[in-house]
Amino acid sequence: MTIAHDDVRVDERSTSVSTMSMAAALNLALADAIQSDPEVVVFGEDVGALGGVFRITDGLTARFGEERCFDTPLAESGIVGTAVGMAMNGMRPVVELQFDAFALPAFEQIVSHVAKLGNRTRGVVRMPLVIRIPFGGGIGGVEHHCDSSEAYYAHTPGLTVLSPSTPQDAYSMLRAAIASPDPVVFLEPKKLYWTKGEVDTSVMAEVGTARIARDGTDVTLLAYGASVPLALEAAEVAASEGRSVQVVDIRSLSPFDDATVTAAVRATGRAVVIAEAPGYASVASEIQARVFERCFEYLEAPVRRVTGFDTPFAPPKLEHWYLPDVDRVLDAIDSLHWEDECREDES
Amino acid sequence: MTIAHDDVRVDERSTSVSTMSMAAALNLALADAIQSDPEVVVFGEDVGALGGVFRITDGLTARFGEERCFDTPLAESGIVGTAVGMAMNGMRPVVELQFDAFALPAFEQIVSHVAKLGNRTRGVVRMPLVIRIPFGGGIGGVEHHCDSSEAYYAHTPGLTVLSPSTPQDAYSMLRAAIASPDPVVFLEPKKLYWTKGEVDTSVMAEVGTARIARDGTDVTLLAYGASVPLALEAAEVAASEGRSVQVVDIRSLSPFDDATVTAAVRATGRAVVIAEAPGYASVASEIQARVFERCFEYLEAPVRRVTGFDTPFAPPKLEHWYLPDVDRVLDAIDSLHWEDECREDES
Amino acid sequence: MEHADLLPRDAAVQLIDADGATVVDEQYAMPGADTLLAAYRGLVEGRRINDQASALVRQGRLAVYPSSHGQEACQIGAALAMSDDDWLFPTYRDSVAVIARGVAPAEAMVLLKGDWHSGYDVREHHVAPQATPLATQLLHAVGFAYAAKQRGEDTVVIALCGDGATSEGDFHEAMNFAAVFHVPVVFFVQNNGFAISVPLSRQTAAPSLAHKAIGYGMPGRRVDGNDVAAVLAVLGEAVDRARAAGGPTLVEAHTYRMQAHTNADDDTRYRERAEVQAWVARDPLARLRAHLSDIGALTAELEAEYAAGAERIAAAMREALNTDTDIDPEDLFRFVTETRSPQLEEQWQMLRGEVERTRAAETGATAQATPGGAR
Amino acid sequence: MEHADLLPRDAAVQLIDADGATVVDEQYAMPGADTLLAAYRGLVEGRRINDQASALVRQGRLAVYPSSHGQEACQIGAALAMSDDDWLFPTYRDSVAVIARGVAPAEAMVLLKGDWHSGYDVREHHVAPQATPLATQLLHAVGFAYAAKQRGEDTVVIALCGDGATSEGDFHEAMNFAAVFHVPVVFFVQNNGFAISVPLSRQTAAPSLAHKAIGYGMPGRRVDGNDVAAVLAVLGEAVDRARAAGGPTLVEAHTYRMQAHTNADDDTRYRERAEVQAWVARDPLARLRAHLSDIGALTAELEAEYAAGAERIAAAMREALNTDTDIDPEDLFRFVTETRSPQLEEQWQMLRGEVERTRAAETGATAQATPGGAR
Ligand SMILES: Cc1ncc(C[n+]2csc(CCOP(=O)(O)OP(=O)(O)O)c2C)c(N)n1
Ligand SMILES: Cc1ncc(C[n+]2csc(CCOP(=O)(O)OP(=O)(O)O)c2C)c(N)n1
Ligand SMILES: [Mg+2]
Ligand SMILES: [Mg+2]
Repeated sequence: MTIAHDDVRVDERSTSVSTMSMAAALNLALADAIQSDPEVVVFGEDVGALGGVFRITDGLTARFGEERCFDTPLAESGIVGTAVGMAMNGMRPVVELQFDAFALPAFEQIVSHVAKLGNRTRGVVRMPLVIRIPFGGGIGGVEHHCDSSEAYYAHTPGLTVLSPSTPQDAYSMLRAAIASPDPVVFLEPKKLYWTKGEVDTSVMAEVGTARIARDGTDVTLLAYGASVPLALEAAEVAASEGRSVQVVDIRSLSPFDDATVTAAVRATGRAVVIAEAPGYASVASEIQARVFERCFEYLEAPVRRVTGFDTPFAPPKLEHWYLPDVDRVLDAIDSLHWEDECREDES
Repeated sequence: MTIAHDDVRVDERSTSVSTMSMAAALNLALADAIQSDPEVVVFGEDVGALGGVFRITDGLTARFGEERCFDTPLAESGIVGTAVGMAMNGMRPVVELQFDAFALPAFEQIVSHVAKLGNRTRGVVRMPLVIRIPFGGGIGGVEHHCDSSEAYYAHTPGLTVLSPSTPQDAYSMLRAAIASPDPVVFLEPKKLYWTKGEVDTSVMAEVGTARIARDGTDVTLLAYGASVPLALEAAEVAASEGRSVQVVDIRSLSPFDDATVTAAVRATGRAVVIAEAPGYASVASEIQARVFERCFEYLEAPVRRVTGFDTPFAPPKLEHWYLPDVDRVLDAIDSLHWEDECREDES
Repeated sequence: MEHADLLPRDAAVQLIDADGATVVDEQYAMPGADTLLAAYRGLVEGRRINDQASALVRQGRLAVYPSSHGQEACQIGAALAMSDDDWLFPTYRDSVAVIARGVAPAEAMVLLKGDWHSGYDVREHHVAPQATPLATQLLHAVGFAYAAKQRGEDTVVIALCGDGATSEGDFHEAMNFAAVFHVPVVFFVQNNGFAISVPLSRQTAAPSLAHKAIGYGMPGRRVDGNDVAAVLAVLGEAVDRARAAGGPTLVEAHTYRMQAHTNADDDTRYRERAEVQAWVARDPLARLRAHLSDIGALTAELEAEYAAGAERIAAAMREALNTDTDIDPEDLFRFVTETRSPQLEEQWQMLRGEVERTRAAETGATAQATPGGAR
Repeated sequence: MEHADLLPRDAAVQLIDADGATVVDEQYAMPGADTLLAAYRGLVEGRRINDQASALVRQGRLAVYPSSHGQEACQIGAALAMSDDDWLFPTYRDSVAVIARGVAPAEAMVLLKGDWHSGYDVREHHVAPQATPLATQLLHAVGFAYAAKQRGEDTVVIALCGDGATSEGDFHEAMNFAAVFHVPVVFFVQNNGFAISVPLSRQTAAPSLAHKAIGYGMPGRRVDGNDVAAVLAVLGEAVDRARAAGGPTLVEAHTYRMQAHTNADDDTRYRERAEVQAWVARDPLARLRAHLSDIGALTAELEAEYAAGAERIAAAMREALNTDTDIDPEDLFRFVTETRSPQLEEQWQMLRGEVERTRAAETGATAQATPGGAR
């Protein structure tokens, strides 16, 4: 099972474990949330009859009616702006924005209101809303369909930014996001929508915590979203080469779980951060900087990062050259000043 | 004089040096650009008769006519989107967005088009446009008037992000930005609009370069915008306490001048990054991470950063508690493992 | 022609002309004398609040004040057109409407004083925080109304914005969402001729802003924004329609911003004094005073009573704003999110240390000007 | 009523009915037979391009194709309404219009094949890159037209978008900027009834999308989008007005998306087959063929010639798309900015190393599947 240490088994219901895709887990989380809280409403573009372009909202309108899951006019600022008003008036909106790049029209509403209304009103008005965005590449999508925009949200005070990498976390974290009194940007790694895993629906994730995805003693890989399976794959290869690689699934991009990450890297003394987004001024830079600062005395080598290039996302045919891959991760690991090698790469 | 090492004295015109405020230097740069290039047009909200809320476009309409400087309807996406079309058709638009937070409605146009059109068209269409935004705090402005959004732009591939801290750079960098074939987000530290300095109008800045603002041998302060005078002030105080503090004005937030910064920090072995924006996933984290990675073997202590809190910007009455100040910078310097102290702060 | 009911009339609705004379309208009835007296009282108070606030800016007690001097008929009309359970979504310029809805002046001024981003309990007063990013609040109003409608409540929402704000994409999206979802919102545009320095002619080429309504399938109305009787009648119709599940309405009021955008603005740069002067004759207070005097409803005693009431409000404002409030720096962290994260706690801790050192230094008679100055 | 000229008629303009019969219109003249023949040829080619592209998707040669099957009269009408110097601002669905403007099919398909984000020289063809983020290109069109107008050129710009895109804020801002700046743009909305799965009724409550025009002070027109004669006439009027410095126009074409949104979509989830079937009878090709046959303009030879021409285009498409293009990974860095930064050079260098190692490995007969695989 891939349940994180900090997550809690909610007693209200009996444990029910089954195997499903991440898409199915998200769908189930939405259905369970709608059913258990009358204030939860799901809306966005094509989430009704169609069930969303990725079918994450499949069947919700049929099952719960137009009042609980419905299509809006095609306007993202409108979707988020009305969600703000609904949240002010007691609802718990869960909105879907179709792709990362199509969340951008809503950016003013997200930054100037979603993130700030609670603070502005001294907590009188809270923003218990969730903005779901399928993010990242790896599916051969054309321009505007493969970006990773987490840095924009993570940099914005007031927003919780989450991204699951397993069906279990998809379920548990989405339930936690919907239950949160604070606004959550929920980034769904679209490349992983169809990967399967066990889901225990009695588990609610603890927002703000990372998850140790693999134990290891030589080096720590810090990853989130679709980079987690990549890190695990690299760890497997490295293991065959005799290196014990730990993998931490950051999963809460903001707030950040310093306790888990700092302890992990202090123990191994080496770290590589992996993310798809362009590296410059990114969540990966933040993680790298934090780890550096907090683990300085423990580091055997500089913390490295393997990220997307500081270029626009690649067209489908070049995607595999753009995205972090196992070789780049292994190269980064190799550069971490191993005792059996001479240090000479700091020029 | 505060002319950066990499900047070039343009021969076409004779040297003319005079003392003026940053606002006046920017105004002069716009006027000189309009005069020297018939394709330059300045537009935005209130930039015409009013001369802009900060008077940066003062007198341009009167002097050059409505064709060269004009008001638009009140819509930021509209302003940037039409600028994109004008740039496609041979113009060099210089648009003003009134405050950082009011640039956000244009975010989709900036990220999805301004930053990407050159790449999309394989260089056939370039985007020689400049988006001017007064940024940062320090003027006691109410909510939405004091943000620092540079991380959003710096993280976006394809954008050049500049911020001057002296009247000389304000002039030289704005001229360079307007002359650039690539799109520039030009962040004007509004707190410094009224500070004066000498301006040599024959100097054109070299985009992508940092500027050594003060020499020093013990520690390097890395700052930009309104944090540069703060760094200089802190350096002055530290000098009186016997520490020789170097100050680097980053000024090109993207692309980043690794050569200058890496050399500077390797020489001193200690560094503090200073910026007003919330620190998380910010330009400051990027600088910190880069310096860490590139100077690892040369560092006497972890690189520190002094930034705004990860909270929404403060109301005017609390602004001085929010913004980085001399004491916080000095505290950060003090934490840098000086030989005369025992190292014990890595817990 | 079809759908003609969605189009506004060519001329704005007026019930009392600039001289105070009654204008008979076939569609809209003149409000009763009591209503007009209450409105007049509101106008007197609103004018006093505007002028007091401007004075407080000059005295350095307020950081900034966007005055609605000249627009009081819109402000009071909006406030009076609503029932207690209805909600108002105002902008920075709508402090008078906010106060008329029951918010204490000192609380309404918290934003402009610089103490916090908003100073009143939005739930207690049914007034959303005054919005600064233009047109964004219109969408909030739509969402709010949607939730009320879903719950079967008969709440109506009045959302305010200026002429300039109608150019923003959010205006469009709010109008469209409201019409498609058929929610009980009245969009009330105070067209005061300017967006800071930019005149209406640069904002739109349409016959009127109200003509935009048909493009969303909702009725558009134009009203003389300096005639509170007309404002009450037209907003009243729209509020009634909304409450009766008839959907949203766009109402455009023609008024004028008599002062600069804010005290920080210099309107001599972009408009002629003669233009401003011309609007003095259309003042909303003068015409209602004339009308109420003509019909014998406004006595000297009432006039004195209203003036005294307004003076009391002004005095309370002065008193509240001349007192320095003690603002806790830790508020910077207190409300960011409801859930507290170690990441923020760490930074909060640092600030707490600075605050404590500063306080200690101050009480230790070695007070320093800078925070964290106890270094 | 005032400004009535800005409002569209209640019914869409139609010059040829669904059976091919002439409809006499007082305002719009039937285009000449030569024009209609050219249009018919375009329709035949457009239909063939649509169907060939869909087939190439099924064969895995194109990643995705948003077909304009059923909307060819709009596509061809737009392309033919323009002069050589005019500019087109298309969307992802407008490949047929793009090709009709002279872009080689294979170049138009580069985006959908996944080779690059856009595949033709926009300056050579006067066609902007096909836009994906909805409504954003409308503003580009306005800016482009503004620049042309400033230079005194008589360029007209036609900007395309769908019914769904009219809900976006950028649609509103583009219309408003165009009207205020009085630029030579024709906004041509292809209302095909759906935005992916969302029907028009969820997109707007307005009498028609063209009714939005009056809210910007520009004329709005409705046209039968399956009648290429009407499209040519109405767009022609709008283009003429724009060229004569008469400002922008909003034209709404009533048409229908006969296929799913793209091949990736499943339209059985959200619409009845009967609804789709009903539109077959209004097919733009069939009615023009009937009309041209009726008036004796379309001979069997011409018909065969057009079909053969369309077949040649399809064959060229197949050939171009069945060949794997060699895409240089270094293109990722080549065009980001014109000025090259050391920051990007450093990353480029890394990629170059990987590419070289991979190539070396491949030629060294130890080819690996993953990039940088020469590890
Ligand atoms: C999105 C956004 N852009 C710009 C501004 C800056 N700004 C504040 S008020 C104003 C003019 C608003 O004019 P109008 O809507 O007519 O309202 P009025 O001030 O006249 O009441 C501008 C441009 C803002 N607050 N929000
Ligand atoms: C800003 C933005 N939001 C969402 C999308 C995703 N999307 C692509 S096409 C489409 C529907 C567009 O409908 P319409 O404008 O009617 O054009 P049509 O596809 O029918 O030609 C959507 C929602 C997008 N491309 N851009
Ligand atoms: Mg106004
Ligand atoms: Mg459509």
